[in-house]
Amino acid sequence: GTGNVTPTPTATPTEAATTPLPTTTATPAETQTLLIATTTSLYDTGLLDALKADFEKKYNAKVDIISAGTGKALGYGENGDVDVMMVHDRTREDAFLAAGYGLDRRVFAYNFFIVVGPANDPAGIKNMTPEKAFTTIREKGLADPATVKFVSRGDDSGTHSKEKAIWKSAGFNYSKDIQKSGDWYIEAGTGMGATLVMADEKQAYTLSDIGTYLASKDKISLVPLVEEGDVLLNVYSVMRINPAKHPGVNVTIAKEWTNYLISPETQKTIAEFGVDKYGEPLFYPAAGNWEKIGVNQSEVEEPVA
Amino acid sequence: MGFIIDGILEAVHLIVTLDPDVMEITALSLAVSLTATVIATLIAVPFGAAIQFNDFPGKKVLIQVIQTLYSLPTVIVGLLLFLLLTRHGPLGFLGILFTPQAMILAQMILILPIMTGLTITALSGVDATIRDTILSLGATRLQFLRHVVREARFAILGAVALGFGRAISEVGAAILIGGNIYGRTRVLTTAISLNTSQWNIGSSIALGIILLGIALVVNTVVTIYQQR
Amino acid sequence: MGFIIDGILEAVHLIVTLDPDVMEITALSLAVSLTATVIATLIAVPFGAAIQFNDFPGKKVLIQVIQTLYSLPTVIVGLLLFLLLTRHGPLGFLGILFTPQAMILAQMILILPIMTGLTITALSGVDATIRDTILSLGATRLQFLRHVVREARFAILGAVALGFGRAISEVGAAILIGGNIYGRTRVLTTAISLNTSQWNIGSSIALGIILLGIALVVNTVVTIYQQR
Amino acid sequence: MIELRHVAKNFGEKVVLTDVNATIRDGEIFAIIGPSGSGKSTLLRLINLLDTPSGGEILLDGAAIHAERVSALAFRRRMAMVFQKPAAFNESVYDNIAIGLRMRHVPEAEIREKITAALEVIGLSGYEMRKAKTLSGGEMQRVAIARAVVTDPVVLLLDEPTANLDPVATEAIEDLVVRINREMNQTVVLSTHDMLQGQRLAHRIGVLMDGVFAQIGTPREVFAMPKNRHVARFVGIENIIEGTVRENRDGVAAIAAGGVTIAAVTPLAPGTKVCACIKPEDITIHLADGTGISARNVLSGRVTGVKAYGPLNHLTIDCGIPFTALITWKSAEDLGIRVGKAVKISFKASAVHVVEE
Amino acid sequence: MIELRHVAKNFGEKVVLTDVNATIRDGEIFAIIGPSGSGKSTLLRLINLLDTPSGGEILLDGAAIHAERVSALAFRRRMAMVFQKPAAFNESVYDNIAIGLRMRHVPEAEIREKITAALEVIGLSGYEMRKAKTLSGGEMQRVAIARAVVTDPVVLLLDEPTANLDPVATEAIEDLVVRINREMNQTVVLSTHDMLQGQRLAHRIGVLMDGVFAQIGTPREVFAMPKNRHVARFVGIENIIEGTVRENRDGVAAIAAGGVTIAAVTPLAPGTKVCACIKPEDITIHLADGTGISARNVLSGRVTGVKAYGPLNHLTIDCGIPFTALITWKSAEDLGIRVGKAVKISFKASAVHVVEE
Ligand SMILES: Nc1ncnc2c1ncn2[C@@H]1O[C@H](COP(=O)(O)OP(=O)(O)OP(=O)(O)O)[C@@H](O)[C@H]1O
Ligand SMILES: Nc1ncnc2c1ncn2[C@@H]1O[C@H](COP(=O)(O)OP(=O)(O)OP(=O)(O)O)[C@@H](O)[C@H]1O
Ligand SMILES: [Mg+2]
Ligand SMILES: [Mg+2]
Repeated sequence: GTGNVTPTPTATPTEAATTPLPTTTATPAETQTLLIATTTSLYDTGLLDALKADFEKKYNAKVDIISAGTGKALGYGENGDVDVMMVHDRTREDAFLAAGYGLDRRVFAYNFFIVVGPANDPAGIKNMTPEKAFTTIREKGLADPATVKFVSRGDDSGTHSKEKAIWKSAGFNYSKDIQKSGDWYIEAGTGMGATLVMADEKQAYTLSDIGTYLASKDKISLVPLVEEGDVLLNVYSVMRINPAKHPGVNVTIAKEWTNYLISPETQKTIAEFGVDKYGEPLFYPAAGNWEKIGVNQSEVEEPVA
Repeated sequence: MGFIIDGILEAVHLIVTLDPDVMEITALSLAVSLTATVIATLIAVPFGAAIQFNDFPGKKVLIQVIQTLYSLPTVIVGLLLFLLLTRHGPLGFLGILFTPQAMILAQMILILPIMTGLTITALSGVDATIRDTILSLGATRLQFLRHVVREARFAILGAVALGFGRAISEVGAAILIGGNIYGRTRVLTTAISLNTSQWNIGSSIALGIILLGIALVVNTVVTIYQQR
Repeated sequence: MGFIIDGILEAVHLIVTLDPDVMEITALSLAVSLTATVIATLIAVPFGAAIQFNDFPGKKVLIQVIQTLYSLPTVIVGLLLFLLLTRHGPLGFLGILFTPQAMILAQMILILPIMTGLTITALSGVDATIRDTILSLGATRLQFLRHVVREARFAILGAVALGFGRAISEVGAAILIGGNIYGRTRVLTTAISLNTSQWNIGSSIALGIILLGIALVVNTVVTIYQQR
Repeated sequence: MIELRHVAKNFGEKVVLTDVNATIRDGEIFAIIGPSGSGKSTLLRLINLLDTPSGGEILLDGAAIHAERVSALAFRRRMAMVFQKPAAFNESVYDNIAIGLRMRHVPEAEIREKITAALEVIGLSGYEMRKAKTLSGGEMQRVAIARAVVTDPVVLLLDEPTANLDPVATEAIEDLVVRINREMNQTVVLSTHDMLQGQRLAHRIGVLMDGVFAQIGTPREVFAMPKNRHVARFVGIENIIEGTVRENRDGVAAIAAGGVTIAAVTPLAPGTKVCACIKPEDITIHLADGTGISARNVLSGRVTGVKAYGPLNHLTIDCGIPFTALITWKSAEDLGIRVGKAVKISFKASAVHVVEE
Repeated sequence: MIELRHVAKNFGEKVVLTDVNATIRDGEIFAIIGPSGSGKSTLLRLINLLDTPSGGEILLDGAAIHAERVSALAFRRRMAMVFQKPAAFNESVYDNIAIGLRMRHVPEAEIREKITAALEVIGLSGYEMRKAKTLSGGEMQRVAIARAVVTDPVVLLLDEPTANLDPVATEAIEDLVVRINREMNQTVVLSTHDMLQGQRLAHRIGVLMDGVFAQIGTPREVFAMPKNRHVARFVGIENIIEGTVRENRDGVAAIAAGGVTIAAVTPLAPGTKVCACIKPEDITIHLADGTGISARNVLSGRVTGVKAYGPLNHLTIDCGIPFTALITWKSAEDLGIRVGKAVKISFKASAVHVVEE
């Protein structure tokens, strides 16, 4: 933990009341606070906590992180209650930028979603393409919902968006062919961890981000069945809140955070993160991989001015 | 504040159009929480009376513990129950995880301490002379209970109202044990929670208004019954 | 069941090693919820007394509404307060979103109806002749309040215990308004919620045990105070 | 001075007081008597501002206490009331008695002094630390009296203050009331159903019946000269004989009543329908062959009943119309009274109190 | 039959009953009198199984009611109790009275009948639908009596049943008690602080003092022949004179007491320290110049006080030692009694009740 700045309500009521969200007008000597809203799956990997300590030391800053579902995180951003957003849902990010709420999106990492399921793989999808696997699960699930099931996040999160994208790419109309199509398709409406647990309980398939899966691997019996496929790409980006919309958001340090993330040293840290714990990295650095991710180079490597 | 107005408008809209999804989750909320409250009442009132009207060593400690359980977080209740009901858990054979039955169980467990504690408080407010009078008139144990509860009915119904309120408004256990499965275990609070995580504030508020609406109806019915 | 034992062991470990993170969030939980409870008590008791001891049109309806608010979901409280406190909200200028102050506010709002309603119930249990006696002895308004509350102290302290329990165990508003920021607004319930979402069941249970532990301490202190 | 002016009170449909009028003077002990449910407690509660009259007004030293924009507190602090069913606070006896004083911010040393003295008077010294809720009925009643008295009120309102007390304790309380009334000139308004207590304590008695004071007067007036047959019946005059004035010579009337004629001192004219009230203790019993009785009224009869009545014997005698008489046990023994015995009864014309029907 | 055998009761430190012994016979009206706080209510509560004795046992028809493994309910259903502070259920008067019957599953039609009859007797017809909480003190007391009586108990326990009632209502309740006792042969145990009520109603009276029955006997025995000076004082014998037997001739003793000598019928031997008790009503007053008084004891004195005492006058006379006497108002008037008047008092040797100190 950081432990150096830990305001308790009794100890620093006035400070918190008068300078709740430090602004750019603060003198450089003063410790600034950066407020980040992040999607849960990213936060839960622990990557941000690992980066935060280093950043705080280097920039004489304090980083506060709020983790929430993608929708809620974007909501906080829209209202200008945070300085920086870190999410993984490009469609909605685009809308967010287009609406002028966000600026300076930078992609800093990526990894892949995986399809997990029971070890005995009742639908037999192992090593299929994601689209094929989904189609098979649907077919077998419709035929025998007792043995083949799919649990969906069902919460409009980034992961859920990705799931919908896969259905679409497999040629289905999500709301018509999938939702409410039978007992095989279970819309959980909860977080990733809970969804994995539910899938495990029901011996069902589900789509998961790699980080959450690895974190809960030893507590559940599900195994990864589909790990390859472009459509499974999971891109994490960072953007700062537009001060024109919300005067008062912390601009300087938000930029510094963005640049810190895409800096070569940090990219290296990202590449190595999780290896010691899981034996494999949780993220791939975005640097140098802009083509693979399918974005402009500037969005990956150009520091924010 | 626009959201609040949006929420009210949406609530009105959902109600007048009898939106089937909303009807369903409202009905489930009501069914689950009412059942949990009724069962909890049937346990808590005799249990509370047994504690209040008997002297035994450890009585004070027991009351203390019951009051402490007021602070039991719903997530913890959900977790513990999950560990019991999971496939590999001691009660896994029941196969009721992620069903309304399990949610009833969770809510019931959650509100039992509150209802028992408030029953004790309510009954302790009944005058000793009333208690003596009931006994003296030749009451059996059950008749004693009935009459003393009747005398404390205002406070006991307050406890029931509170238990119901806590049950229908809790979300932690409902989501863990029920799973917030669309069309099956989604209740008002889990739906609100979902909507909020999706930042559909208007819908959240609309569902909140509906939740308060049914709470109002339940309370009114109980109050009318009480005044009969 | 292994998780429960794990949880107990972890709780013991966290406590005996005085784990600084745990100490910090425990202290914050306690500070926030105690403050919220104290403020809510200071408001609810006089307010409840004002309702109970005055006759005015709409009194019954008001009590009904208060009882209905028992069912107010914490997420809704969180949302509404968020809409007030967000940067461009009516109270955005306070800049207290994502601070403990805002969490205190949220918890206080959440428990106000419960505490007011239970105060009314508690005071309605005070015999009319006791009330008359207090008045007759020449009590000012404040003295009347003090003495009648004193007579109902058992039930009122029950209400306080319940308010505190509700405050310290709620998570919906705490997470929306506080943001569960590590080192700043993370309290026991939001930490439990986080741990649970990460399926760290042992840690969740450990934190739950710690939460119940401080609730027990608070209740015991209150009870000892009451019996003086 | 407490003035009751056309005080009325009803609870919904139930009319309790219709038109109560009285002036209770400073330093007076005023007793309210009346049947159970006649409104004694209600009236005391109205004076103590615990309830609001439905009509009329109550003045304390000229100020209407129920007037709007008047602080009840100032008036209440000049009074103290002991309730018919005294309520015990869930505290010690000491704290129970101290409450009124603490409300007035009396220094604790003075409170202690006063309470010690008060407990002495009510015979409960050493009870300071007892939980008041566990007191016996009479003990609690005495504590309630102490609680009221220690505040030194100008007006002391006592609702059946000795209802639960034995004669010895009653005497102690009565002595206390008389003493504070004499020494501190406190006005005392008390309700009682104990006629003897009214007689012993009160300067004046008001008989509350059917929503009004049927009579207000000194104990002598009320008990010897009741205003009507209801009052007469209530104050224990058992011989109430209906009749008609036949003739009236110089203020001594002959009243015909059910076969007998009764001589009575009254100015009422012949033809008036009246009730003749004769107190049982005013009737003398003679053996049937007794002669030379000086009383105007002498009737022959036969004893139909003998009952113990404390120090007295209570006889019923049938003289054509039934009479009751009280005589001492000794006289009864001397005269050999028993059921069936033929006796003569006599009473003076002046012992007959005549009221118009 | 209720047998009290060595019944003891203490509340923590506070010892209330130490060794209460009595046998209350079937069909008897047994009155418990005693000072406030002596344990009358406690004893009744013990009989009604509302509390457990600290020692001794209570037998109902031979069965120890507090024995372990005995159902309290069966015993309780044979009794009914009226509490000193009757509690009203938050219901109508009708429902309040019906509770005991409903517990016994009496058909509603019969309940209605019984309640109508009971309300008639207690003078509260038409009160069926009133909320019991709003009744006056006396009304509630009567409702409580009705509530107990309608269950037709074998044993009726009444704790100060008429404490809040005026004489007229008291008479109605007393009549009711006497009637159910006579007609249904119910055993009645009542506590009262009204000595006259004890005298009027009870077949036997127990005087509860200092944790034991100081005396049990017929009203006559208790009031005329108290066992000791405490009982004597409590039952209202005001002349209690300490002295020593000087001589005793054929059962008539001469007792020397503070300067005067009193002749009394007693077998006690000379030298015995005694108390001589003389009831005030047994003392005859004569004008100082009266002659030919037949009584053994004639003392000269001076009137020092005159008080009204219901139908009587209460005199205090200083004869060297103080005496009190009760005479009728008429006699007082005839004799011209007033403070300061010189009088002679007389009483028979047989009127002196002598108890050993
Ligand atoms: N629970 C209790 N704890 C302590 N003392 C008690 C308790 N109950 C009764 N007492 C005491 O026991 C004594 C006897 O009480 P009880 O009520 O039997 O008296 P009582 O003869 O009925 O008096 P009263 O004529 O005043 O009604 C009293 O001094 C009373 O204070
Ligand atoms: N709140 C109320 N609602 C309805 N009736 C009431 C209320 N309070 C009192 N009464 C009635 O008013 C009448 C007078 O009551 P109150 O208590 O003044 O009588 P009381 O003269 O003191 O009688 P008691 O001698 O029995 O104490 C009673 O008939 C009673 O039932
Ligand atoms: Mg009264
Ligand atoms: Mg008693």
